[in-house]
Amino acid sequence: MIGSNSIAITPDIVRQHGLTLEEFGRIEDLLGRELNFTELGIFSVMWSEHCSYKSSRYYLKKLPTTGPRVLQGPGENAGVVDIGDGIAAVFKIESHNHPSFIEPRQGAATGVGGILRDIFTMGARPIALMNSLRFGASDHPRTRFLVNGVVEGISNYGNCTGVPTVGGEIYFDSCYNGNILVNVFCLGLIPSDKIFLGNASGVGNPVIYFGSKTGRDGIHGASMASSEFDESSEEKRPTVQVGDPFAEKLLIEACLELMKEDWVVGIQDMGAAGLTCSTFEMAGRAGTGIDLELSKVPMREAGMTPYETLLSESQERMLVVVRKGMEKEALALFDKWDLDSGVVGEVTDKPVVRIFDNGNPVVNLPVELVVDGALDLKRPTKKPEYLKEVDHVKLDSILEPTRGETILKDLLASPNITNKHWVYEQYDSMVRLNTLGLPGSDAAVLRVKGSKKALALSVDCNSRYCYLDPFRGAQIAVAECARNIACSGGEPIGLTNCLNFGNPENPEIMWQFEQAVSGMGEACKFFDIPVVSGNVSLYNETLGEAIYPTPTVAVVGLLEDRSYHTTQWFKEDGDLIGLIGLTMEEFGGSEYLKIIYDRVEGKPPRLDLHLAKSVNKLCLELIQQKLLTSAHDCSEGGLAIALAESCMSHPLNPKGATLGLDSTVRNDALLFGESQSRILISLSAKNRLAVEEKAKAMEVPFTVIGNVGGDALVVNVNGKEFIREEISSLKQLWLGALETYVG
Amino acid sequence: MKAKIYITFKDGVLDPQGKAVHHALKDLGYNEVSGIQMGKYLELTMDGVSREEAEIRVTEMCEKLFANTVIESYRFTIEPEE
Amino acid sequence: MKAKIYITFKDGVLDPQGKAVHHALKDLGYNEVSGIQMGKYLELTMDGVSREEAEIRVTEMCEKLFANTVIESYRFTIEPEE
Amino acid sequence: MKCGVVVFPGSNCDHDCYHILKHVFELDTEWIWHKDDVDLSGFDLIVLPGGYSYGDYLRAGAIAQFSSVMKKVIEFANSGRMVLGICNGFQVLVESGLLPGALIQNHTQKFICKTVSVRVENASTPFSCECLEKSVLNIPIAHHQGSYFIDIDGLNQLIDNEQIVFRYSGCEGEVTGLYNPNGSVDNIAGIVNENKNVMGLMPHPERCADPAWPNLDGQLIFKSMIQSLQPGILL
Ligand SMILES: Nc1ncnc2c1ncn2[C@@H]1O[C@H](COP(=O)(O)OP(=O)(O)O)[C@@H](O)[C@H]1O
Ligand SMILES: [Mg+2]
Repeated sequence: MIGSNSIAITPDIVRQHGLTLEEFGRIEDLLGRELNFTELGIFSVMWSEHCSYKSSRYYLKKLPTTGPRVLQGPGENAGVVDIGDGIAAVFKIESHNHPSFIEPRQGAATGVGGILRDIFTMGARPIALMNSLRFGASDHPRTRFLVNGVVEGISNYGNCTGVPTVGGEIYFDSCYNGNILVNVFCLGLIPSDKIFLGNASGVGNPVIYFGSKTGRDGIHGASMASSEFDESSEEKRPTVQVGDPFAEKLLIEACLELMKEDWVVGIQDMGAAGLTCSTFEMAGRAGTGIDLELSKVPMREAGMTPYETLLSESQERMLVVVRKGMEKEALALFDKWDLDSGVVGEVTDKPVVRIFDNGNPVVNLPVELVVDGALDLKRPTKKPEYLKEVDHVKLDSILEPTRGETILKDLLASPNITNKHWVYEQYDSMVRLNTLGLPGSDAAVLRVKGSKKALALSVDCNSRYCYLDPFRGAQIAVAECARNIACSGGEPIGLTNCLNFGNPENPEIMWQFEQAVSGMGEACKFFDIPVVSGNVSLYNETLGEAIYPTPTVAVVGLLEDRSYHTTQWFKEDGDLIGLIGLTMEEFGGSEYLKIIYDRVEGKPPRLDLHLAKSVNKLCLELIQQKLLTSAHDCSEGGLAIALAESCMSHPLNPKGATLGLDSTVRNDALLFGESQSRILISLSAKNRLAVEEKAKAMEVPFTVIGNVGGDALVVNVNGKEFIREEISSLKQLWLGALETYVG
Repeated sequence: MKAKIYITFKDGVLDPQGKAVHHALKDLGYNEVSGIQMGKYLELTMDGVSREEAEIRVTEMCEKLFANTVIESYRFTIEPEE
Repeated sequence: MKAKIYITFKDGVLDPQGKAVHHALKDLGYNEVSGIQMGKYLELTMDGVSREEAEIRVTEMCEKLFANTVIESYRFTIEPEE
Repeated sequence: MKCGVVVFPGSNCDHDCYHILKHVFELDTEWIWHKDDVDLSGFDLIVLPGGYSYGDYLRAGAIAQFSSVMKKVIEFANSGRMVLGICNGFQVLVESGLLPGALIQNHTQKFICKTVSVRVENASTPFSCECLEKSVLNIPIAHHQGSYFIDIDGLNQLIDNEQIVFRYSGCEGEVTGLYNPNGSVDNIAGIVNENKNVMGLMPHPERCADPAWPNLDGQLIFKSMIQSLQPGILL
């Protein structure tokens, strides 16, 4: 049993709770009295990095969060963006990195559970999940186990709750050997005038608990997520929770049914820091207080202390405030869905949370001090030393190749570029009949029932770029996401991010963080994409080895008409192939350097935001005018990989292509360099003139570079054959490689 | 040798399956059941090893493969084959 | 009373999980394992019933719910609780 | 004709089935809640949808067979009326004994979601009469426990009675192990009962029956049922 109030609080105990003695002193000073042990537990979780954002809040203010479509920005369970026709999209991305490293299956599963709750808490029906995964090197001994566990966990939880997993990304790099990343995204739809918030308003209104029972799960999970790993993390193991996706499914349906009632006042899920967090935050948002009686909480285990009950992170639980007098109706509804529930408290006038255990007072704390009291830390920053070593490519040892086939094949079979069907076929990507664009093209596309619109979703981050230049790397992440959306026929309307970094107490890490957030902010402002929600995950390191900075972004795009939906694969023999954008002689941070020469160096590719925006605009307008048959973003592996993918990825009929490129840049840079803001398109020959004119009018570089047809990919550079390879043999490599690493 | 291995959730860890099955038993009128734990059961046939060796090997297998010791515990018995 | 129930696939039904685990064991070098059967294990706590009653009730539960007798067989033991 | 879509706790293709019946084929369609003691005599077709009824805990479909609605569905089926079980619905049908055999974990040990080809083995059932005999349909599967098992005697009976409606195949109709996604006995993807009024299948026809997608092969199964219940209505 942990946490009897008779335990004396020593400096050691304070530190074990993740608070500095300074913070502890500040709390007692402001409170004007001593804390008891349960209260210490509350501050421990609420002032943890995970809940208080004390290292990051100052910087996050730089992100643009408003716009004409934004109905709810950061601060609530999820962001909300208006998509017209009386419908709004609710979305957010969250990390579940540390638990997934300790227990991949359950860690990833409960991550999905958590993000789903953030969405349906607002009254939205979740309609799509995505995930962004980072594992250690593909030959690291633990990678296979971790990948299998994480993918199975996501698959089992998402599939069982009936929410399709429609896209994502997966990367392997040794910087994640000791600290994997599992970021999960969820999007839901809601009538734009029926958004529910986590407010405990209305003095005298009952506070109702519902969902699964509370057990001793994950006590201290939130503070675990806020401290780096060391050998003793092994000891923290039993704090991993087991998810119950069946309970979550019932919770979704019960919540959505509940929210049809006009007597629901405010609702919030119990995520990190469980009952404590939802109680204090709901009171905090409404400027009220709450009286809570713990003996009314449905319990799975006997003899839990108030400390345990308050800090438990048992999954699949919610807290709702309803209008006084409607308790019976609410409880009957939960009963219909076989959920446990109980009236556990009441909204009060004074902004204080008082918690009782069988009538005995155990906690009495002012809401504001707990929720907002942690001071923003302006941690010191310092440009990292490593950058001096890696910031240029030593080109002299990299000879210009005479043929490209071997490089192409090595890249196609490399873990980061190879096809990901081994992952996404384990996810139900189709349930609920909205997924027009299945995994396997640039962005996932979902129709919006009840309108002619559709939504496009993409999640991206090249963390190697971010390691080499976090500012530009973060900009590129935003730009790439926006480009994926454009290729699929949509226009970006909102963004959510998950900022995964190392230990913020290290000034070099804090510098990466500052740079990345600034870069992201600048790109978002330029593209006019509001950031409506997000998540910060710090302390992603093991024994002092930090991960690459990984500011993952997910962009939501809107297709005004679902007929704009465009896929990446070539469709018709005889179609012309064109390239929008410019190719420069750039190698920095490329997959080419990494796979062929095992080097991580150079500046990431240049990004001209202005060009990036006009490239996307051109692509989208061409799509809207029905001038294109396919569009595909050039990213890792460059033009050659984009070409090969456009040839191979048709679900039934792969196509060949013949290209004739004229260029002054080295042929390896031309085909495998990763210059930004390029889109590979195909079009019917009759539309060539229209496309060329449009590009000219918009002052965007555009060249026709070849045509679709045949059984091989043939690339001639300046009149000389550089690549000739059968599509069928490329496809075999590309489809089979991932399984050889992780299957 | 024959090893029989039982794997169950550790105390205090939620057993979602057990919970659902318990619920179903109640609906079917089996009210005398007050608790239920669901787990996995494995039977291994092992050749050419002594009981002592088998014990060491099976412990290893449980730790490495069969049980997820973060949330599960295991126990086993070893007997000569009938 | 405490009932311990073991459910395994019948002979002739391919046990895909057992097969996969066997394969994994071989990969890990456990070549002494010549056969493996995977199954389910349930522990029931039953109140206010005699051993005889418990036996009847548990048989019923197994037939009805715990085992799919098309593919699975079951056996159980019943003991008074410690 | 009137259709009912059963909702178990954990059903999740219920909305999809309802959508196809109600909005694509414009049939009179109602939800049937698992706890309700509902009178099914007014229905012509009951659909047990896909999903994870009761979390699929213990075995897929095991707990659902005891819900109050299943007692009614069993009576309904035994009186000769049409019941279609898709994916989890198929699992419920075998667990409750309305169809022979069992569904066990895929031999790949993994959940599989992708479009596969199935060959129509019997085009004379009320569920397949709009298909051409031996034609190939492309239909998505999405399951973890979809490997159909039956012993050899049972299999021979299925064959003798022409109860096998769909087999997994290549796109040219090749029925070989290469095209068996989950390890099903004899590539079986869907079967009917002896009386041919109850069908269970693992593929999801409702996922390829909405004109918002290019593939409409699943419509043939819905059209077959409509044709058998109300001949002529689709003309
Ligand atoms: N972890 C994952 N979960 C689901 N889908 C994935 C995952 N990883 C990759 N995919 C899908 O595979 C396709 C290719 O992904 P990726 O190689 O990252 O594409 P891109 O380079 O265009 O971003 C996309 O459709 C993506 O959604
Ligand atoms: Mg991309």
